[in-house]
Amino acid sequence: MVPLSWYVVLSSSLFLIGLIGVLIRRNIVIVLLCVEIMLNAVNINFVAFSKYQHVIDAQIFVFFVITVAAAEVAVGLGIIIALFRLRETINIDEFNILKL
Amino acid sequence: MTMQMAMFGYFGAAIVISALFVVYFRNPIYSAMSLLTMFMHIAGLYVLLEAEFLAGVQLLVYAGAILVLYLFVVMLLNVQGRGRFLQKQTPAVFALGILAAIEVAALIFHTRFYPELPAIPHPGVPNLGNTETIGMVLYTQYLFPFEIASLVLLIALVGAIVLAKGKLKFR
Amino acid sequence: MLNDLASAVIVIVAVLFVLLTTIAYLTYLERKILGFMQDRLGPMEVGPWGLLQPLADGIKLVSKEDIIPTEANVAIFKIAPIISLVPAIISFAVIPFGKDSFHFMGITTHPYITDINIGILYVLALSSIGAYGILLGGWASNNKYSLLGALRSAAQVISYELNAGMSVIGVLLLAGSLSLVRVEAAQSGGFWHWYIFPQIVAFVIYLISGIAETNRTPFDLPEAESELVAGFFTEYSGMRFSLYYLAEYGNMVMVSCIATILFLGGWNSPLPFLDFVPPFLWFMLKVYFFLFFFFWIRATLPRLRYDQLMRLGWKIMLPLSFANVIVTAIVVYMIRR
Amino acid sequence: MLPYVLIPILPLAGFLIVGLFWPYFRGKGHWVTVPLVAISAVLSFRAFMETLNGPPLHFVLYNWIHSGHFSVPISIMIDHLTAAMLVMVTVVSTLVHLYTVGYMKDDSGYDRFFSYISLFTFAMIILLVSDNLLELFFGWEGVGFCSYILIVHWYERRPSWMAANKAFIMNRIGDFGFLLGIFLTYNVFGTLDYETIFRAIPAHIHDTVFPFSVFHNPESASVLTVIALLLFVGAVGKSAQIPLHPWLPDAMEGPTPISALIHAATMVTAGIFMIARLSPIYNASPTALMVVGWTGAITAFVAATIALTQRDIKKIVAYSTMSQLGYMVMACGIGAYGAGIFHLLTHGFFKALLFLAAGSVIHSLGGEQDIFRMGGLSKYMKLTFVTMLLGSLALSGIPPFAGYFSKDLILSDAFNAGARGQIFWAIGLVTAALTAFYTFRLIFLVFAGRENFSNDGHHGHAPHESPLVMTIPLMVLALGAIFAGWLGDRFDIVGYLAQSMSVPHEIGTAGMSDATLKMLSVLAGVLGIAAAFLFYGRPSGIPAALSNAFRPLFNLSRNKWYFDEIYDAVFTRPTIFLSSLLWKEVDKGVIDMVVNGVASSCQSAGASLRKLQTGQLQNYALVMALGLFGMVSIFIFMK
Repeated sequence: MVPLSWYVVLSSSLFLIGLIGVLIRRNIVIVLLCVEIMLNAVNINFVAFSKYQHVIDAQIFVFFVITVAAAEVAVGLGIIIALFRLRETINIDEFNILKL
Repeated sequence: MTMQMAMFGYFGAAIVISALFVVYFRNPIYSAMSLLTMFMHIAGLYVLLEAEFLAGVQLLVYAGAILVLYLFVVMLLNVQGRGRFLQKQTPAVFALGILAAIEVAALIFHTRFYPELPAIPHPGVPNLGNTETIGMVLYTQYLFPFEIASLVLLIALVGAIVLAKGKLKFR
Repeated sequence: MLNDLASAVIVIVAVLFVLLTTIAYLTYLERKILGFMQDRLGPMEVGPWGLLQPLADGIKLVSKEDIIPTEANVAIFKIAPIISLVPAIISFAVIPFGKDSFHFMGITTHPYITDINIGILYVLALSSIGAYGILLGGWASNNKYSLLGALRSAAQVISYELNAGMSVIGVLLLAGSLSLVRVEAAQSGGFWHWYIFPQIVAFVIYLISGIAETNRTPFDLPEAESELVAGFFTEYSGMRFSLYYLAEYGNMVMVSCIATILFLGGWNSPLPFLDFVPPFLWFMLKVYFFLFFFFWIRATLPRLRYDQLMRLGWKIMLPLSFANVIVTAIVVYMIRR
Repeated sequence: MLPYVLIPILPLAGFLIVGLFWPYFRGKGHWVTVPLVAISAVLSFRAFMETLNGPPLHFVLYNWIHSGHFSVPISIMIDHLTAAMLVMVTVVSTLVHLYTVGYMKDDSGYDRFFSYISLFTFAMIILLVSDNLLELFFGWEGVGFCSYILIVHWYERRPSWMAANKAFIMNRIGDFGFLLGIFLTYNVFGTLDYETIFRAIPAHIHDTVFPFSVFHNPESASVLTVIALLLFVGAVGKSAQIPLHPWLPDAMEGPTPISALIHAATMVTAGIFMIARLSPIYNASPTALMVVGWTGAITAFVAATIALTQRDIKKIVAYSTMSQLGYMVMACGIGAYGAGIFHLLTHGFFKALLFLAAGSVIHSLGGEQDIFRMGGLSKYMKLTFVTMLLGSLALSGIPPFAGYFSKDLILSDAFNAGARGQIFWAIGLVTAALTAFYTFRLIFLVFAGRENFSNDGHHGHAPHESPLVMTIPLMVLALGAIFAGWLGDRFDIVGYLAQSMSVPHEIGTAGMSDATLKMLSVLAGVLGIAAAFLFYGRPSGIPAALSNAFRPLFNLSRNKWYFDEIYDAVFTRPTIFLSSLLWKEVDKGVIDMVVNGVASSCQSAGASLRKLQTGQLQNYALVMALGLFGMVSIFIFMK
């Protein structure tokens, strides 16, 4: 039987990898991919605890996370396309119009 | 070292390595491919955790829809990133990463994980499969969040269309 | 344990054998049928009635030079056909070809590789993976026609996958299970139990979506020879080309199998007194009927324009399949109550 | 069940159809609303006939609010009380709809007006058929709102919207008490359903509350008394009892059909209906009954004295309405609910008649409302004259007209209800004489004597009879004014109503014989008429002489007992003074300074913090992550 802690270790390391990816990459597409990694790390935790605690609700949450991920991708990629039309680049540090 | 542990070892290692490759590759297509690998292995992990339905959904939605969208965008834009490949703040991030890893390790080390709980027998309730159970709970207890989720998707759909249509004017 | 392993190996080998033979001879059948429909004879030279033609084709394709364009992305170029073929093959793991378990060399086994309770979801998930092969192959060729073909194809596959998935739901509501074995079992006892009758709308939608998903005529825009010089596999040759080809035919067989199982009762005989015919034969008969239908359509219909294709998918079939799901759900609810 | 559901639904449908599609009607709104309300009236008749010999109709339409133990259904309960009221309301409403067709002809808001009176009818019916306090309150507020939007129908005129605001605010004061009463009821009984409440009353009869605990006053009061009084505050506002009455005369700024329908026959009687409907609560509290009775008696008398000297034809009728409402409340106060409702019903007919006839007079004189600038109209508009005369006779309590039976019943019930009742009887008798006087003062000044009106205000031609569509309702209502009382007396309406109301005590034995009482009340009416004839029947100097002799009393009456002035001095001016003080000193001086100070300090802080904003999304994300892991490390390492 696999101990529950192994899953927690797996998912937290996956989360850290995703987080580091989000923070260090310049390519905006990869940043979004790393967000997906983080979401999946959370999902692994949900499913593992669902199995080990016999709570089906956690799997429902995975369902909702996937839904939100899908919505995020649709909007995020729409934004990327719009930004690319505007700036001809997909490097995130060149989108700094947030600074006034 | 049981069979399950071996399976977990394989899936876990594959997941971590492919996730590292996602961050590591310069070419977004390669990153997307390693992410696809990761998704598939996570689906395998779900099967190991007896969540077959989620495994199917993981493949169908993440691999079949979300990632294909990424590929589409990457191929449509088809730009190679110019200049640097990492952000200027990378050293700070790695410092943070080390700190976070220590913290998480400490947390996990200090936590006492319960072994698997015994299943609670519900007299009179038939022992349903994973899919049926999810359906039961999703369409009764979580019906309202489910509807909200559909609304979220609708809004995202409309938003994506508006954004991608490209009639926006900045400044 | 060993017995299980042996039975699994036997079934896997049997399924692969049947499948690959079917695929190989489908090329032959297609040329023959098209030939007959166009008042020709089709291949006649290799073997009696050209029966050895697939073998000759295979030898030719394997022995051809493997050309890789200089500017291509080599790794992905090589891996893309495999990504295309593998899901097409492994999705056959959940297809039940017959009813009863049988004995082979002292080992009891059943006529399917596995019966998982998310069978149809598994098939849909794997078929969605198939889009990667097309997309990557087109992109890696570094050829604008290939890329355009790949993008078109992937968009088409994704759009129509949605319709196929939605149309399947009606059947699942009636059967109450995602497992293909149980869907088939629910339709036993005569052709009036087949889901084609209550789900005729879903059947039509599924069939059209299936044809579109496999990029067959009249939805073969991605490889439209006259516009895109064979689309995403323009640059492919030899063995890699044949892998794409195999994948396409494998998908065709897959769509036929699913249509058979979901709508025509799978291995069930249409009338009770015909039960003496083995279920496997009924299954094959129905599958071949659908395959014939594919060829027939190809010989008959002209190709659609891209905007027509998308409009058909999103504006007509998708609302129709939604309506079908809703109506089915209401009816099932009323009846079960 | 279905036909009776239509009683409230049809007017609502009329409102929705005309209200939503008004641009398509262009002055044809009555083709929809009038038939619908008429059908509703017919159905009400049917319901009335069914309850005549049968049990109350009661069915739940659907569950409106369901939350924990709190459950409120939308239901229709037509018991005997409701059925009688329904008939009166729908009939008067139908006639007023019909009358409006003529009266509001060529008005720019014609269709809007029709949709609103249909909405009003709907709300009034809901109020009547409710089986719980919340549904009642819904109807209650609905009629209040409709009253507001209908008074302000001519919204360009300043007096209109002033009057509408006044009515709205005064009603809100009353409704505030009413709402508190509902809250307390729910708190005490745990339900808002009438039946359940009534059954639980004996269990709570000795319960007490501390209404003044906020002021650390340990005085306790019976909870039922508090509930009854709070609910009565609502009735005071809605039924224009002293001290919340001044809105009613002012509401006469609205179109006359509204005055007839809302401010005479239906809405203002909602308070009396509510008291009768909740009679078990009032019966359980003698204190509340006493307050109710005195309020009614004082209102009846004060309003009658004010009406003596008014010059505006509609205001006279309005004060008369107020006075009659006082009668009804007084009747409730002595426990004679049946008599009160009976008077309500007859009053509904003859007062609507009086208003509509007054409207007819105003209509024919082109908007003139001063009775001293009328006169001699009987030869121009015979139908209006005759019907108005019938209505006046009914109001004055002259047999055999409607008012005689009901008013006499109230007076005799009062006389037989002990010592307090006899005081009420005396007040009522005096008021009856005053009523007859001012009513016939109106008749004589308007229809007899010299022609004081000028023709230039009316397109230069003589006054004329109103069109048939306006006079038919007058005639129908006149029939009601003649026969309603007799019919009620003949068929024992009080006994019929008593099936759905309980009476606190048996009416005591008569001190005087019944015939003597009747004689006395008729005599009062005749005396009033005779005095009116003496004063105004022919030109005479008596009114002027009297007003000079009793100048203070005359001024008191003329100025409506200075209620408006007192309110102005006590409430309005201090409020305005306080507001302007707070605005100029506190708000501008203190609060603005604080707010501006906060804003400017934020601005300077922001200017220095702005340098942190790099515009790089990932920098922000990094800081967020640092914060997260920083907090975690505090949690782990510093515990």
